[in-house]
Amino acid sequence: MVDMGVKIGGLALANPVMPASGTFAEGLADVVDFNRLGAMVTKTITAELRSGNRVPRVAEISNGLLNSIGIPSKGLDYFLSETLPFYRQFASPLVVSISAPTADAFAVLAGRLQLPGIAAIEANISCPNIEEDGHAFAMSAASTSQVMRKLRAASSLPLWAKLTPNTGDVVAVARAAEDAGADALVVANTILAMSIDTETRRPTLGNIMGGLSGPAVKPIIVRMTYQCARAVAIPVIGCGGIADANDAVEFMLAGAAAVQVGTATFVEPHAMTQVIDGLAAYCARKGVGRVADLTGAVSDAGLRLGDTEVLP
Amino acid sequence: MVDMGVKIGGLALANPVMPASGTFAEGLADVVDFNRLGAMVTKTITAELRSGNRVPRVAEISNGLLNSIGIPSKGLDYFLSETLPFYRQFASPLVVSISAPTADAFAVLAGRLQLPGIAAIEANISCPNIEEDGHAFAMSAASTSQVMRKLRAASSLPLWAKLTPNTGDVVAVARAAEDAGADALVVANTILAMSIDTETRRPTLGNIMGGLSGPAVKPIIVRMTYQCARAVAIPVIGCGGIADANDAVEFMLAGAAAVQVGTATFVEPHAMTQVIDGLAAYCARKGVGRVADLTGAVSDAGLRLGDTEVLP
Amino acid sequence: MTAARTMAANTAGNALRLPGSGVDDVRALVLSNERVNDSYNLLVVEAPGPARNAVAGQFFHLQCPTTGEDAPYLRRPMSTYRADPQSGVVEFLYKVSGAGTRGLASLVAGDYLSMLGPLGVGFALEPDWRHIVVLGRGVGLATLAPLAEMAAARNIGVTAVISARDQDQVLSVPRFAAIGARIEIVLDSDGSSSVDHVERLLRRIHTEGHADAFFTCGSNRLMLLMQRLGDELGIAGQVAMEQQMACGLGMCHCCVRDFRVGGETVSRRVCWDGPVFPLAEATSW
Amino acid sequence: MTAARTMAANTAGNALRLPGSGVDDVRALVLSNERVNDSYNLLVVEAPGPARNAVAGQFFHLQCPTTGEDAPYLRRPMSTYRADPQSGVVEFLYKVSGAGTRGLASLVAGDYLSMLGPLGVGFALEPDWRHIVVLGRGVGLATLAPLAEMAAARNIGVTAVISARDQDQVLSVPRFAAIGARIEIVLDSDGSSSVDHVERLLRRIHTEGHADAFFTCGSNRLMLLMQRLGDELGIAGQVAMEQQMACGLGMCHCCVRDFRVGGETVSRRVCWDGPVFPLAEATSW
Ligand SMILES: Cc1cc2nc3c(=O)[nH]c(=O)nc-3n(C[C@H](O)[C@H](O)[C@H](O)COP(=O)(O)OP(=O)(O)OC[C@H]3O[C@@H](n4cnc5c(N)ncnc54)[C@H](O)[C@@H]3O)c2cc1C
Ligand SMILES: Cc1cc2nc3c(=O)[nH]c(=O)nc-3n(C[C@H](O)[C@H](O)[C@H](O)COP(=O)(O)OP(=O)(O)OC[C@H]3O[C@@H](n4cnc5c(N)ncnc54)[C@H](O)[C@@H]3O)c2cc1C
Ligand SMILES: Cc1cc2nc3c(=O)[nH]c(=O)nc-3n(C[C@H](O)[C@H](O)[C@H](O)COP(=O)(O)O)c2cc1C
Ligand SMILES: Cc1cc2nc3c(=O)[nH]c(=O)nc-3n(C[C@H](O)[C@H](O)[C@H](O)COP(=O)(O)O)c2cc1C
Ligand code: FES
Ligand code: FES
Repeated sequence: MVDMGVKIGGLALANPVMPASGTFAEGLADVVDFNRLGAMVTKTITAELRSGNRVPRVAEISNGLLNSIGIPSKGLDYFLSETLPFYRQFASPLVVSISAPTADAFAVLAGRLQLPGIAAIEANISCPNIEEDGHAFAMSAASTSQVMRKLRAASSLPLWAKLTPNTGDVVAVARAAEDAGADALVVANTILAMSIDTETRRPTLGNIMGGLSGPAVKPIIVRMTYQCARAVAIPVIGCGGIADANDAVEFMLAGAAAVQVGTATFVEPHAMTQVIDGLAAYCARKGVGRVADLTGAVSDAGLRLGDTEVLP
Repeated sequence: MVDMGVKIGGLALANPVMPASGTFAEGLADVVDFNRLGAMVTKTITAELRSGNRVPRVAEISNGLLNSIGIPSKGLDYFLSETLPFYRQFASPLVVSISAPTADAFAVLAGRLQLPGIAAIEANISCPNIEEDGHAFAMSAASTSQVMRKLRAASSLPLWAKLTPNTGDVVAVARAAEDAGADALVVANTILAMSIDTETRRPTLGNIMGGLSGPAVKPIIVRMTYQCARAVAIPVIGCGGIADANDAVEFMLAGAAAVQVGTATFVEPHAMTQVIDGLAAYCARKGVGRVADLTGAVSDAGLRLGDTEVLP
Repeated sequence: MTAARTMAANTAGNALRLPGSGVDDVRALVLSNERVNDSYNLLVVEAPGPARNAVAGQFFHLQCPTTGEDAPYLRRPMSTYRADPQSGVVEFLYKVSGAGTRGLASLVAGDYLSMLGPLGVGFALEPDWRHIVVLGRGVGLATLAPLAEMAAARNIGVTAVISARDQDQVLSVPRFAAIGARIEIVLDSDGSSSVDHVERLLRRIHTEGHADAFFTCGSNRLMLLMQRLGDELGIAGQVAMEQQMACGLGMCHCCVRDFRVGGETVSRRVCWDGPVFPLAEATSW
Repeated sequence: MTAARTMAANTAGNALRLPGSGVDDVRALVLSNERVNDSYNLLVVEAPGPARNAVAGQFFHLQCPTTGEDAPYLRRPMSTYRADPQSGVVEFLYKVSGAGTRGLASLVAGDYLSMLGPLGVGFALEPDWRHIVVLGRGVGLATLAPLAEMAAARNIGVTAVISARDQDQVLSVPRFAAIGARIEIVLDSDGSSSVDHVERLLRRIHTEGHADAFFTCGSNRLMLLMQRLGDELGIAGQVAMEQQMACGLGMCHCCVRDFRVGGETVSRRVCWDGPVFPLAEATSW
């Protein structure tokens, strides 16, 4: 039997697989047993009501998805009265993803979520900071540090920082989040991208630009996971293009302590449980007793020349 | 007849299609007629001899390629005595891609290339700047400005700046290059990425990390092309994942005045000439008289809801 | 397992819904997949679980095969054209229009199709309705045909107004005929599908006392007409809507449309809050 | 068109090479594609242009089909196992080992295969050689079989030392037999493929005066042996090498290997400077 448990800071998870924010909601419970998940992660919520972006909000590209959903939100009160009770039915720890337009508003929102049934806060600091000209907090180490410090002061729950891959220096941002008291990093949100329909000459998204996710981004986010995991001591949760157990193993070898599955669930609703089963099977086949032993176990030597020699 | 000519600053090209640096060399002349190309772009050369990175130097990923070739170079003298005479056989303008470890060395190299048969210099400022801790020049507006100013002073040839997509603020870098006197921008080089073989646990590249290219990067680079083209007045040359004429149209609509085809040539050696023929066919079909009219012709309105209505 | 969701049953909040509403994720055996006319195909699969649970108006999220030319990444939503609990057969009537539907068209008998569903909120019939009017065009009829059968099973009379470009494009007539529906065909080719003409037709049906409720799908123009008449004449109505979908399960919020509810504009997810909505609340698309 | 490139012809610098060296980019018709034993397949295609131009040791860059499981993105290099100018037929002998070769294995007669080539530098035979020794293992023999035929056509005698795991894995014997080569089979199963034993065999062939030149492909161990013996006995040699390739045309510099030239280590591209190299300059891989 493979020990599938992992620890994310103080939080023990039955297995390292959870949904990515915004690709998971109540409706999936009709298809997947939420009690099998390592954790449950909500769509990002905001304190205020928000309506999200113009349609079309998604566009399919080869091997991936562009989205400009935005963060439509029914607000905190709806979340507390409707969403939270729904998730309390399940044993898996609930991680609430939050966003706010300023560091102070972030802190206020986190403070109101110190409630039974909430196991951790994921701060989606990839969203625009209105005090920084709309640049996302996680674009710079300074604004990351500022918002994470305020969050840390406002909440004693485990605090995860979800980084953006659009920054030029993800390692500096990762270190800033760690220094400011984050218990874990989620690497990463979507990559800003765009596509144009050449027949109509229109952008395929109503919002013109949107976030790229799915298999297309995997090698980029594996690289960031590797870089961040070597730069910080806190756990890194890998997120970007994971569709099967092999992808999850790749992220864990690169340094991830756990993984989030996003877009893949849209294509294959059972993707998360398939990843869990496949991880256990990989460990069993490879003689790995604890799935946690995969974390960072990449051999840095690189493949050698001889590995591709054809010998019968 | 569609007018296929485009102007890149002072340089007139017979058509907007050329190779991306590092994916083109003498050997392709055995298969493709170089006189059909809008321009020829050399592999990046350096003044000194360089050996490049450890093998494996490439890894195939879904819908793309990872490479860590590095810049193996036989040095400037070899280039001048062997490579340049070869390209002088052809009528298409030759663009020489150059790199150097410091801004001054860049300028010295550019100065030595003011020669007959060289139509423009492409400064590969996506390479590490040893005076900035190995960060690429094009990671920041400041070091871009510094190197481009020195290059501008050293050469009166048209000067193209090839940007890196790994920066967090490609628009600021684009503006800095323009302000420093660049005649055009090439957007962009490869995206830093990584993959791991889960059977051997080794990175698939000898160099561990490498640059991602091919279809997987297209939506990200289309977005940067769009952003840069709106931010600067000089022409933008789009480069990233272009495999067919439709991809080229997408880049041009986003704002590119010309395009470079890289990895696609490895898969389909005639990719460039197919893109040229396909661009002409697209223009003819759409009643576009001059291919240059495609540049920036995206309708910013976004697709409307009604566009997806099912009506027989 | 709770019962399938219909518009009426969906008024309860999420917190009270128990997980497990009869949504299956199955690999269904393709029994046949044939052209119906030059635009439409009929796909017949064996899927006993879904065939038992699906209600008219609900849809399935289909994983469309990759072909030589196309690699559709997301699933594609398709209405339940038929779901027969006895035979375990589910049918889809679809128009080949892009990468996904081209992929569907490549399926042959003996292949397997991953299908998730039934999903969304189906049509609801009030106990006191005796006659309903269904008005549809194109693939909209794929959504309305099983509704007519559901009505017939409850002894509710059906008048089907079928709009099409020309006689060749008319779909599903035998399905409506089989349950004894009164059928009115209106065509672009002879001008009878014009809003004016259809309006006169609907008013006549109403005058005859055969319009306790209005149902429509597949045309914005006809939906607006029915909405206006329904409002004027006090006739309840339901509309099945389409919107591009990614997850199909209410998770991603890409499939939203605007609705008018008590003077306010609210955004609803077609996959989860619909695809069937109160006609009065729909807005032009 | 200039003549096909061989090792001897390739000494001229690039500046002097004219474009157009007989490299074709064709869609070849697959005539057959069958298993040879449990590891190897033989692919036969009709490609008159390439069949005319290819020289032993040169290779083709094949676009391997996408299958349900695999989507090989890059082309894969394969040696010319046969190139017959008369029939216009080109053959490849390949081992199914990963995504690309699995894709190749999916081809059936009537399919088309995009192939680029012939590429690279082939084997060269000096006019004064009377007897050559070819030593190969596995798919290395795919590269050496046409060399033996080229030698026979020039009245050069061939001794073929064929190494394999066991008798079932022995490849290409009929090809060597057909040109009257002397054939020595050495096996892992009976220990005869050991370096010691093969060394004794090569020394005997040399003593008999049948080793004017050494040729090898497919085994690092045997290449090192031949290199050492060639050096000791003053026998010229050539080795065909493999390395992962992207472009196949000398553009990308991914296929480099190290060579020892006059005491210095130099890096060469297997696709462009090779795949055939002077045996004395090769280094262990
Ligand atoms: C609830 C529901 C039920 C439907 N039932 C049927 C049916 O029974 N028969 C039928 O032929 N069609 C039906 N449709 C429409 C069908 O989903 C689209 O025709 C199909 O998705 C087109 O995909 P494509 O890849 O072939 O076309 P493309 O145009 O290449 O698709 C591009 C993208 O746009 C989306 N898209 C395009 N048209 C529509 C549309 N009308 N509605 C939603 N998304 C769209 C696709 O899903 C895809 O994401 C239904 C749609 C919905 C929402
Ligand atoms: C000049 C040359 C001639 C060759 N001739 C033959 C031949 O006649 N018969 C034959 O069976 N094989 C031959 N090979 C090896 C053949 O190219 C590989 O077996 C094939 O590329 C494996 O691809 P794959 O996707 O099936 O395997 P994978 O292992 O999935 O390939 C992964 C990657 O590694 C590369 N790779 C793996 N093994 C090799 C290898 N030995 N050499 C080069 N690249 C490799 C692939 O091209 C691909 O890029 C030759 C190689 C070269 C360089
Ligand atoms: C439709 C959609 C909506 C998303 N919404 C959110 C969100 O609300 N908050 C957030 O932090 N990330 C959001 N994301 C990003 C994902 O959580 C995840 O970081 C990203 O999709 C990469 O993972 P994937 O490739 O597995 O999808 C969203 C992604 C998608 C596709
Ligand atoms: C094998 C390889 C080598 C490359 N070498 C260089 C180089 O020397 N200089 C450079 O500026 N870009 C180099 N690039 C980047 C390409 O020029 C191009 O920017 C990138 O590949 C994106 O385009 P593509 O997706 O069309 O390949 C190289 C790319 C590849 C794949
Ligand atoms: S399709 Fe995802 S919410 Fe409707
Ligand atoms: S494969 Fe590109 S240089 Fe050899």
